[in-house]
Amino acid sequence: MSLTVFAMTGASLVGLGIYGLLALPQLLRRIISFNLIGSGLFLFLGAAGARGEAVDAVPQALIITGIVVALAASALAVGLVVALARRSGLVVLPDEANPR
Amino acid sequence: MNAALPVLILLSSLVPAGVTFFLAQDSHTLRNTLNLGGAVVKLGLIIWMLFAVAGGASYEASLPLAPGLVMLLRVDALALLFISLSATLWFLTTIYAIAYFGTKAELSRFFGFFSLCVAATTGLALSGSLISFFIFFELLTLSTWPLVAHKQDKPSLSAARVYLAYALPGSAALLWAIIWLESATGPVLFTEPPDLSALDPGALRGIFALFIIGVGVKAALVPLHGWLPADMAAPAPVSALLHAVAVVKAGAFGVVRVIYDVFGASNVAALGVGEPLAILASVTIVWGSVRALQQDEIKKRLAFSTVSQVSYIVLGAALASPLAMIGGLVHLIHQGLMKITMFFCAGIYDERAGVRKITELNGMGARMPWTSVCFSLGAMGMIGLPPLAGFVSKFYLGLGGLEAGAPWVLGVLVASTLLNAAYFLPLLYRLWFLPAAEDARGDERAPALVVPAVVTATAALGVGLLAASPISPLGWATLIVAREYGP
Amino acid sequence: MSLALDLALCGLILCVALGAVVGRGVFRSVIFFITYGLLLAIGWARLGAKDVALAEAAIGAGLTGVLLLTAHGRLRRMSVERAPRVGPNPMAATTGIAVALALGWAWFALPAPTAPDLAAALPLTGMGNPVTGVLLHFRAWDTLLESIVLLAALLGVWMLARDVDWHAPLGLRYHARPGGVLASFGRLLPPIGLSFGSYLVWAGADGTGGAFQGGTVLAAVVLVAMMAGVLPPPRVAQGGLRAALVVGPGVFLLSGLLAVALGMGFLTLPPAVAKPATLIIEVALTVSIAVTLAVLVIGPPDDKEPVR
Amino acid sequence: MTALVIVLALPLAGALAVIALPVRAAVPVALSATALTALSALVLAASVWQGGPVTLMVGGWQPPLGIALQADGLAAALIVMSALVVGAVAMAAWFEMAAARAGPRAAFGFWPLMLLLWGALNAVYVSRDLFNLYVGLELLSLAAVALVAISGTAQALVAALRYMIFALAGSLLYLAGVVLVYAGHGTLDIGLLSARSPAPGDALALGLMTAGLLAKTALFPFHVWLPPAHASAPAPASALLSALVPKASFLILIRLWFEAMPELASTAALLMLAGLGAIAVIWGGVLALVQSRLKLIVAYSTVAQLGYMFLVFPLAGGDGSAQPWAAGAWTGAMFQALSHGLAKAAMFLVAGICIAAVGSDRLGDLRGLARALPMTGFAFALAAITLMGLPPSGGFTAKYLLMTSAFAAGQWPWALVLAGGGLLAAAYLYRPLAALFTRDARLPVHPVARAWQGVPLALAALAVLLGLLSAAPFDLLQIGRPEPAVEGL
Repeated sequence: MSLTVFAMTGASLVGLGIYGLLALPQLLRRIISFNLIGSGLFLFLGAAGARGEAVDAVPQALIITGIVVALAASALAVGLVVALARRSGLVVLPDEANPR
Repeated sequence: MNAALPVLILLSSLVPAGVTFFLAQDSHTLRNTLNLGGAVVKLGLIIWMLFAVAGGASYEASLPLAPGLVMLLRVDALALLFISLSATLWFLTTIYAIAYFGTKAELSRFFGFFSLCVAATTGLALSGSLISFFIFFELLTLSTWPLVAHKQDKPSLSAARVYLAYALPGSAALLWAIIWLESATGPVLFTEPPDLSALDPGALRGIFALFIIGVGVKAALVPLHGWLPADMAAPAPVSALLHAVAVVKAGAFGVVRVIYDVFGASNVAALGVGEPLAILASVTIVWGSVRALQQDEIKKRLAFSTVSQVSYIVLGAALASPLAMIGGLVHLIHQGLMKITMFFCAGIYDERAGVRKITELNGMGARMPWTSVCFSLGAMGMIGLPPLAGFVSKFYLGLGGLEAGAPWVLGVLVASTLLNAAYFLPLLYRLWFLPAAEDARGDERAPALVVPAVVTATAALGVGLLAASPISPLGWATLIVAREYGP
Repeated sequence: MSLALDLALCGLILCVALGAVVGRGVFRSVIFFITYGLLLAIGWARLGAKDVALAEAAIGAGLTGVLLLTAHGRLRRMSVERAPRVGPNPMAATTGIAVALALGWAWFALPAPTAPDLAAALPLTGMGNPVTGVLLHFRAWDTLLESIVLLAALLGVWMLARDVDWHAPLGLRYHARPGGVLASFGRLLPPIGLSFGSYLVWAGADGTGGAFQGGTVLAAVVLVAMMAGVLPPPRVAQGGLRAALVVGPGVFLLSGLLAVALGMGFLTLPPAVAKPATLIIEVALTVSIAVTLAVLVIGPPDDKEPVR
Repeated sequence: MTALVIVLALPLAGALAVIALPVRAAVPVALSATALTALSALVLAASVWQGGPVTLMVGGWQPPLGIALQADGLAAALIVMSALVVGAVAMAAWFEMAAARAGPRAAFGFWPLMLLLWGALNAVYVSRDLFNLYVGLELLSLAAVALVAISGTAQALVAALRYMIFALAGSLLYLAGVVLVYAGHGTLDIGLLSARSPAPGDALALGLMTAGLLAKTALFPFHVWLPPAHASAPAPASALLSALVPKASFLILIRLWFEAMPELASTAALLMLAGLGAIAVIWGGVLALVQSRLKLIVAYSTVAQLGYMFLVFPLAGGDGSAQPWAAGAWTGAMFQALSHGLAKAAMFLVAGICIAAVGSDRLGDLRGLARALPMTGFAFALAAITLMGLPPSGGFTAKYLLMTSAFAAGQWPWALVLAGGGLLAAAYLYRPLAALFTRDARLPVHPVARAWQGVPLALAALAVLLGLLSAAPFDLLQIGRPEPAVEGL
């Protein structure tokens, strides 16, 4: 039953993150939303991996890999946000992607 | 050897093309040697092959690309007829072009694409399957573009754009037709007519229409002819070889292949698509002539005349009677000889006298007698005066029309002849009977320009005079029709 | 009891996450996010995944938090346009709810759990901790690529430097007051962190820990030392820095290739040498991870903040 | 097998070496790593050609415990194509990314990023493990985003960020599917999954993974990130991004829909994928038509050209996979992937040369450039022929195979898309072509080394050669093709 609670939390976190990703213009908050989606998915996977009689170690390894990858992606994204703000004063993306 | 010969004939223009691209602009001697050498080698190979084929040899080479996608080169009598014409005229035009361009810019590019064009025409003639026909047809389209755009000025570029705007949708239609047909019949080889029973008549008519649109663009069938007059912005050798021979004849040749080797004359008759095509060809013949009448630039008038004359071939093929077919096929050669003569001459007038308009031709007969005699021979042949080449074609077409039960063809021929006379005779009148303008200049001290014109004009005269001989184009066309489409 | 505890924990996690998404102000959002990471780490511990808990706390909450905080600080010092305030977005909400519901449905539709048989293969690796076994043996290719992902991110971050700053030291200059809290902290922490981090790597073979967790702790040490001015920030061109960045993936990759050369197969570690070889790889990896993460967080070479 | 290991490891090792060694060693090390890897790619393809798919169990562990790698014909073909493209890009970058021209930062970063991107591509091509594919995709995306940002302009940063957001969203969607797959089946191996007992969540997993991969492949309507990103990167980087990167995620889609879960391929889903592809062909073409910069035209053309590949789904997927035309359709789509890769890389390298010559890629500024740089003009024309799908190019073979299958399958509207797309391509590529070939040059032209000019020409010639010699690649692609039951038409 506890596992179900964690899995549902994971699913909700994914939904919350998707909302943030789609609805929030501020880029740092979008990065936070990404991390929520990622960790929500991991929570779901972790809960699924704990269903058997013995806890499955493979999901845990996958999750650790995933967390590191997420950090790498977040670091680059944050770097881009800071660089963009410095170069053009923007903290949101301009409307349509059509450079002249 | 039997596989190598067609490939060698193709390579004799492909190799010079490939090498020429990388030559420096000022290595004139090497470039000219390459191109003339290629042309001579090609002529030699073709003559060899003519004798071998007469002796019963057959030639075939294939390169499978993917399932269903096979490049097949095969020699048949019709292919030989076309490559003989194009090889001879390539040789003459190369001499002409070398003299015409002299030391102008970008010659390596020009001769590279020029040879590529000839290679494409050769490949198209030798193609033994629909898909290789299409591949070379497209290669022809693409290699013609840089030639039309050669001068790189606004008119040339816009002419080249117009050309592509017609040609590419045309090829799309052709490809569509080929794939539609082959999806039901499997790959189509010209040797064995495909089994069309898998398709219903409506689909077959649709496929036929797409084929005609596809090749009709190149054959300049009305209303797909608009690119041809526009392309007169190209240099004279291009107009001479491509717009009199290679490109438009590729279209006409395609019509012949589609009717006789893809559908078969009986299927065309059964589907009832021959007559509409004949009518379309007739409309083109008349309309081209009417439009020619309205032009005051020599090359434009010649271009509309081409529109009109090429449809004789289409008409002959569409009537699907043996005599009409002979008339159409022989016109493939005859019109090529006559029209290239006239384009050569138009180029000489332009180059040596600065004459482009019809009104400027006054009195040129005296100043440039050789050119003007050739021009006149070409014009009279076009009109169809016996015993010149054009008469033979028209005669057979007329007989063929009667044979096919379409006497109205005679009316078309008569009307066309009258119109031909109406748009060519004034030129001859100006050349020979009007006095030259005060400031007129012009000379013929350019044998490399004049000799090719003399040769082709003589040939145009000769093929008419010697029409009865078995080695004349007429004898040949009769042979083709008897051997391949006869009972 | 434990269900109630989990329910409460999950409720808290969701509340904090909600705060991070819809809360007012980016700063508050970041703080919520860090709290979220710590709570999630507790959640992982509750799920019996101690290695993940450690990774989540160190990397998910810790480093990501520092990254976001630093970025927020820099954005605030620059005079940037403020993000427009937005109202609730029904389309986004529908999408989010739909995906959440779909995942929720999928949970109840899951077939009976199946798992690869780790127990039989684990002894061949010489590892007592199955997670480490998976990371460094069964899925070594993943782990190798993952360590290189970090490097790719770092290269990307460095590419964000301005050309004029390229030869400057990494990151913005921090001016810790001599004798101030940060400075003393910077002197005090490294020995402790160093020991703890090294312990985590060592313990990872059989107990909780591992190269990534240990490396992260070490990275924190390096970061604090640099912020405190104890350790001068390196420059891109510095050979030592670059060697430290690649030593981990390099040793890992070379050991894999060595196995090929010895006729064993890519990334194969024969049981006889599995344990010591793994340890060498782990140590090398830890060094690279620590340095990479630290310089990843301090950012590209940067002379000074421009004033707009 | 050794060749496979080298193809996977050497780009990564090269990248590590470039980072570790002093700056002056970067170019020689990167170029020799490139040459050796390219050579191994050819050896690998030869051994696949002779002995069938090459399989490698990493660490000696079998799935589901370990990760299986396999180079089948398709993977081998993509590996060779990528090797050719990267080799050419490296040659061009030798000139273009020199420190004197590009600045020390870009000159440092380009080489390791290029090698990492390549390593990630090769890893994705051969991986049979869904999570390993995720890690590979992430490496690919991060390297790609970094390459977009490398030019440092505000415009490039915006493009890189937008790319990043799409790439991350795509990764997470894909990851969600992977999570469901593992939770349901306890394995991530494609081979094992194809033999799994179906679970109710599978369709959802496939849908999530597909959505994520579509975002990464920039299929309409997820294409908005691609043109600005590919147009803002330095030209050699653009060549890599446009020619290679979308092929990786497309390949995973193929693996999922044809190998892992073919039974889930419902007609409606397949038609939707192809429908989006068809819209991409038309819409990408229309947008390319209205651009005024060469790089943007070429980038929008990528949106269109990627669309063709999706026609494979209804023609060869689902119930169609057992039909006689499936082989043609499947191979046609792969030919499109290969020939587009070669031709598109050539085009971006041409754009790079143009920028080096006149300092701009606006069509107006390119006028008359072919006169000073005839090889470059010719290279563009050859590449254009492939993209238009005209014979005798690889693009034509692709189009012919797809069109034939569309007719054979009775799905002729796809043929209409192919024909119309070709005409659109002709229209949008004509504008730069005509500009290059006008006589009146507008700007003074800086000299460009002939060796540099030869690089895109060689690539474009390869794209044409792929059509002329398509029999061998056709056979290579059949090796290990899912359900190779019936051959051709």
